[in-house]
Amino acid sequence: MSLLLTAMTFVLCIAMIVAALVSILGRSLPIAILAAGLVSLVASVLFVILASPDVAMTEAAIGSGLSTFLFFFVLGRVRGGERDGEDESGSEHG
Amino acid sequence: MIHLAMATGFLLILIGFYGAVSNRNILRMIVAFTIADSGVNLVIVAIGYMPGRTAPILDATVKAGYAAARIIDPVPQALVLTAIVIGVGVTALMLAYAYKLYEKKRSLDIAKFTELRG
Amino acid sequence: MLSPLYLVAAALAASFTLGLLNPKRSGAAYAITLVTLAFMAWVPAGWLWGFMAEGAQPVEIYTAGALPPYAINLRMGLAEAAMTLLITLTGLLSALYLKESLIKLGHRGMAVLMVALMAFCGIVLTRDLFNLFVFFELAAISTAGLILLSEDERALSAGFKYLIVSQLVSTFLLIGILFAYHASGTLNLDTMASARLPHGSAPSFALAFFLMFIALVTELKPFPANGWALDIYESAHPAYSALFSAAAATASLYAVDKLLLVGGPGWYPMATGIGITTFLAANLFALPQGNDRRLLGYSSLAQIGLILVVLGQRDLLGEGTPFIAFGLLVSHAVAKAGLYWLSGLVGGRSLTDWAALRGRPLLVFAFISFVAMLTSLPPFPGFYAKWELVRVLAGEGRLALLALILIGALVEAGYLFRWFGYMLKREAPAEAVNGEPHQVVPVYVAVLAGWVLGYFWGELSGVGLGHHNLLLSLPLAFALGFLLLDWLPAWVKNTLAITGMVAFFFLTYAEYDPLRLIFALIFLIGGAITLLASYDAHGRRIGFYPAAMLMYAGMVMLVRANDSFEFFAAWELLTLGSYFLILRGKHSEPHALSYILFSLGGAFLILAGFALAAGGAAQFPITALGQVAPAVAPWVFLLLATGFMTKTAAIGLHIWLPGAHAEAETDVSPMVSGILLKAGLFGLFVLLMAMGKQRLYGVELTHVLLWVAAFTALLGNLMAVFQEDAKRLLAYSSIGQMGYALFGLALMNHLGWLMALMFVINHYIYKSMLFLSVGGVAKRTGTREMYRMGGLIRLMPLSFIAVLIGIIAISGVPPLSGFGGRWIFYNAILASDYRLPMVILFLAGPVAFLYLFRLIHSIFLGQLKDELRRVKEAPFWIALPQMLYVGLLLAFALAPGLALRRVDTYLNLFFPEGGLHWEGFEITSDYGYWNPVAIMIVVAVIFVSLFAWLLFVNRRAQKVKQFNIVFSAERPFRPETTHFAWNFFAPYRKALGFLVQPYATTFWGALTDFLHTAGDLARRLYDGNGQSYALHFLAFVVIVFGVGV
Amino acid sequence: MVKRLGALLLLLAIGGIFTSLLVGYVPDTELNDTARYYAYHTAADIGSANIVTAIVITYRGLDTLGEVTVLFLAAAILGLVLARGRRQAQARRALTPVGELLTTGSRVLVPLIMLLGVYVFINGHLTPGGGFQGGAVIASGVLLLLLAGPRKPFAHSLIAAVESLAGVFYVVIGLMGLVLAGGFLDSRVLPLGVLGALFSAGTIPIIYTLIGLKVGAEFSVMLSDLAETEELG
Repeated sequence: MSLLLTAMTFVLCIAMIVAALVSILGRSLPIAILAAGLVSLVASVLFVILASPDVAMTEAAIGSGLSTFLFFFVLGRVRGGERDGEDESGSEHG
Repeated sequence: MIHLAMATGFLLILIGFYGAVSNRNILRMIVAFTIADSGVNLVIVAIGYMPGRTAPILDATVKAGYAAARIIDPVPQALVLTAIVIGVGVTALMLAYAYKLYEKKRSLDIAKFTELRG
Repeated sequence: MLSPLYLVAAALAASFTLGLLNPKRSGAAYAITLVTLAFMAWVPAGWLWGFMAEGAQPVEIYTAGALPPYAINLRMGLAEAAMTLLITLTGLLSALYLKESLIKLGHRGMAVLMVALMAFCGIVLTRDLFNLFVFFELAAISTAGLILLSEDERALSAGFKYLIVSQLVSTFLLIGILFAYHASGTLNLDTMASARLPHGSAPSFALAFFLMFIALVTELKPFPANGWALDIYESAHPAYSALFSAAAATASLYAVDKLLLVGGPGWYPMATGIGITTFLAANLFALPQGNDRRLLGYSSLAQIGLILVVLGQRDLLGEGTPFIAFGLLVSHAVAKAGLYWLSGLVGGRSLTDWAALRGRPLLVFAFISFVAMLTSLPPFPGFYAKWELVRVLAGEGRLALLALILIGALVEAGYLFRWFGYMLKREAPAEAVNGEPHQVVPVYVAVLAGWVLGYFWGELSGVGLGHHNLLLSLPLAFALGFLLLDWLPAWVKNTLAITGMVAFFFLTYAEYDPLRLIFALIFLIGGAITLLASYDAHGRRIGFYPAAMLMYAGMVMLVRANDSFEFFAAWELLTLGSYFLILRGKHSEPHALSYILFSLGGAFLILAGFALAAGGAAQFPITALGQVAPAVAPWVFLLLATGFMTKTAAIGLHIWLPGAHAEAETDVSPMVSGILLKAGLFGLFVLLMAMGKQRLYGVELTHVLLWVAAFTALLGNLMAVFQEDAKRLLAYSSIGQMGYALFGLALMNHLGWLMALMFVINHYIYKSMLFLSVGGVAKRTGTREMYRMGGLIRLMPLSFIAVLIGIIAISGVPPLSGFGGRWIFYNAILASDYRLPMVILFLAGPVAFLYLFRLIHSIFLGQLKDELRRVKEAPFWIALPQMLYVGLLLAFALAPGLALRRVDTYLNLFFPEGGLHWEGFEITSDYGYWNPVAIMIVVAVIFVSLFAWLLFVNRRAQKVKQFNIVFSAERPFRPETTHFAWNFFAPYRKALGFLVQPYATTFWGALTDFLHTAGDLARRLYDGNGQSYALHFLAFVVIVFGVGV
Repeated sequence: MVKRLGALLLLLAIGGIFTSLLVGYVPDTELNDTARYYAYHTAADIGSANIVTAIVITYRGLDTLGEVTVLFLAAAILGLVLARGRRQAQARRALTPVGELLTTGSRVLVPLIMLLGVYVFINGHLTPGGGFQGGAVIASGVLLLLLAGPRKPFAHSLIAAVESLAGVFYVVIGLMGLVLAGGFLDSRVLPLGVLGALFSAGTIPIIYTLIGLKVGAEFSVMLSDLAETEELG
């Protein structure tokens, strides 16, 4: 039983780290926001495994649900600024 | 299992900080901060976990009398609840600021807002 | 006494209900806000009254019906009550100040303000760690929200930068709290402090504590992670910055203090380290600042850093910590809030725009009270706190820290007084101060609070440490009384002042020993005579009498001081008073600044010297200087002597004197030059009387003093010779004369001291007289340049007589008292065995005569210029004191015994052999005798006969018409430069010019420029980019971790 | 480039701190005394089946009050920040026509979502979940309404009234705890009832309902403020 849980935790953790890296180093902003949403979704699953259902519900409802939506709302309003801030020398990662 | 979760949490925090410090786009910085927040939440929940025990809910399986031997530490969970909500509150505020900053200078590049210096 | 939870509940209930009101009726919402804030202030006030008056004990307030480690508890003790009151009062006053902005912002802004204040109070009250985190987050969010009150567009980006850093801080704080919880098993501060850590978890608890500590310290805006704070201070609404710097700092400081309680003494050095670096860096960065709010931001960072240092020295200060930490905190909070409220009234943002305040004397008084509070000058709480801090630090041998604190304080005094100088002297901008009543009331409340707290701290220090309350000492009270009488016409105040001083002298002259009697005589009676010249001024002369009386009060308290605390308090009072007097001169601003800096530098040296000597003892009588431990004694001597020499302008420390004395007003120059310099000499007398000869590394310190004195005399006189400006000439001559007096003192024998005392009396009389007469001439002719005058002997005979008598007295020519001084001096030299310095001093004599001759010759003799034809005699009130002085000089010349006899016998206590024998008019010493009356008669006869012969010969002298000179057929462009007085001693300048190069001026100038450029260069660190501020924070964490843990 | 390297170095150092924390971490085998107190006393003293809720509402009630205020602040400041540009935005907003699927879908889903939200925060003291989770679910329901019918004027005053009243009642119950029961925010104002029953654990269900409403209202206010901001392009 616990071997299964450890394996699942391991997979979930790898998924979270990959999602986080995609979010930080990815080129497009919407993908980054979705990746962050994914991170907190996987986190809420992990919380269930770590025997804390309350936190899992909160993280799912607020962490991934609402904040991802807040981001998309604001992104929708500031579409023009999506590309700002990338140094013109062509950001080396992607 | 705990160390794995906690290590992931710390790694997420570091990735979040790196994202916040290296990207000059304000929205990306805020995304990075949400990732760091998720990392913190993960670390805190990992602290509360004790192998082989169950969630701190008294129901049919976990009788009130001998709950102490069956449940994990409920205090970190209570704290994480507050931490998540505060994290969202601050993120919402930062998004509003990002919107206004964009409205003022039509740019989301943090380096453009350096009038106050020295 | 209501439970503080009602405070929290009231704030929340009010801010929630404001949402119910429809947005249009924000006036009603504003009323509710004010009522709630008043209630929130009333709760802690009740507790404070309970603790102060009824002596109640600190109370634990439980929530949720469970005992602390399992539920959140708040504690209400004396410290918490005082701080919550400070926070809520500042909040109430700021809300009053922000009337328009709050109403414009609507009920949401008011709700945010109330919640912010509740959060700060929560930080102070809570004893639970996670609760502290929640309140900090509340404070952070409301801070970012309240920034919107400001009209400044840049406030928005400042708010965003703050949010970035607060995100990082809350991450570290959260992780720290949870790991600490895991290690100690509890979230309650007190239980965590006493929790016996299971053996394995000590290192990880330390690490967790470090994370928590570094996060909370970052709330205190330490260097380098404080870029964001400065942006907030500069761009936010001033009333909000007042709240931010007073209330937020108080709350965060107490949070760090509570955390240090948990961490234990191991963490104190880290707190001190961070505090002192922030204190120095912030002060250095403030130097080149032009924007007033950013300067105030830097200054508040520095003050918070200093208080952090005090918290870090808790193991040393023990139960004295609250007295010191609170003294500094309260001074900082009140002054900073007041200055920010003032900056709201001033239109422009540069420091010189504050000159607009000049139109309102009350606001000027408020400004200087705040500056004095920040620089911990008496009679404010900061003074007592700084004295205690220095005393303990020196007692425990933490001298490096002490030195750093004093250097930082001096830099801070520098930029604050420079700002005050700009305010008083720079030309005012167009629009005047625009303050409606509700904006001016908070400022007056702050000033009143400052003075009341000053009185309160005086009482506190009286109870605890035996120093009596400064505000109650008669001279200071008398001086401050003039603040209230400032609306009276000048001559009324002048009479009041003179009668006050003379009455005080006759009331107390019995208490002084003969030496102190002479100084008291000069300070009080001499001061009264000099004040006679102030009758000449008309109108009200706002600010003159409080300043003058403050100076005289300081000097009288100096003479009457018997322990080191009173001595130092008096020293700082007279420095402050004299600074305001000098600052009244038209172009005196830069010189007054250098004066206050040198004097404060000297005062800090004296403070350090006394603290070192006291070795931690609370009461340290002056006479106990003799019994100081031999290892420390030479250093104490060195510190005190250098401190006193900054006041007597020894060479190297003299550059402030010429400017300060020359640029002062006509009746201020004699006061500052004739009387004030004696305070330095008095200090040296007290020092040498108590400590006598000291050796440091085999070098006889009094021997060094001798050489310094000799060079001061020579170079002082030499520099005087080449001056074109008459008042500067007299100022440099004062440096020379002080060199003589110092020399006499350093001889360390009976006659040397007697000569020094004689110089004290002589110098007062003839220097005041000369300054008055030159002042009178300058008033009449409109210029101080000697080559523009000439031939005034017929038009201003009285002034001529005064200058003639003065010249004779200074140069030591027989009939007058100058000769007596020289005679005693030669006897003293013969009695001592110093030969080489004596040669330098002899050289100084004729050089002195050079500039004296130049003074009288170029002003009074020679031919009268056309534009000076209608010059009248000096005004009556300027001439009268001169004549009085002439009479005094003659009397003193005829019967020196009157003043010197009793002090001569008194000096036998210190130097039994080598005294004088006084019989009738005969004075005999071991090497000769001196009969002043006989000499006077002989010289008078010679003079009269010579004068008659000259008149007889002079009848047929041929008169040459002036300026009919032609240079190879064309008139010189500036005819007056052909006047004989122009560049009078050109040949001497060629010969001795190298001696007069301004080495000292260039040295001090280079030092200040270095500080300026260093500050300017270093503050580029804050490049305004939010991301780099985040990087600074991360770097700060790593550096402190590397250094500390 | 240098900045990124510097950042990496710093983060490596901080990573070092975290790893030493991680390595030094030894999971407890037994509950520490705070957790053990909660485990023993929740059922008897507070009567709430969900221990976490007992801690969140009663034992550490001040935290939750603070946290609700955090959300209240965030909503208020969001309103302030975005309010300035709001008046003109209302008039000229060209809107894409709302699709058929969204309108019918929302008509079906919104009541279900609301029901779920209410269920979550009413059973806060029995099953996992509570005011915050329930409030978030309700807010997503309101959000769906917003998306489905942007034309409909958003009932600002109603939402604000709900938010304020819920907050005020929450504080009043807290004060009642101070006056009647053991201390501020003590939930033993009402009888504890039977463990596991709907109406048990004193005022906890009421408090959680109020929190649910307040959080839901605040999130809706935030979302509506954001929705009404002007398209900056």
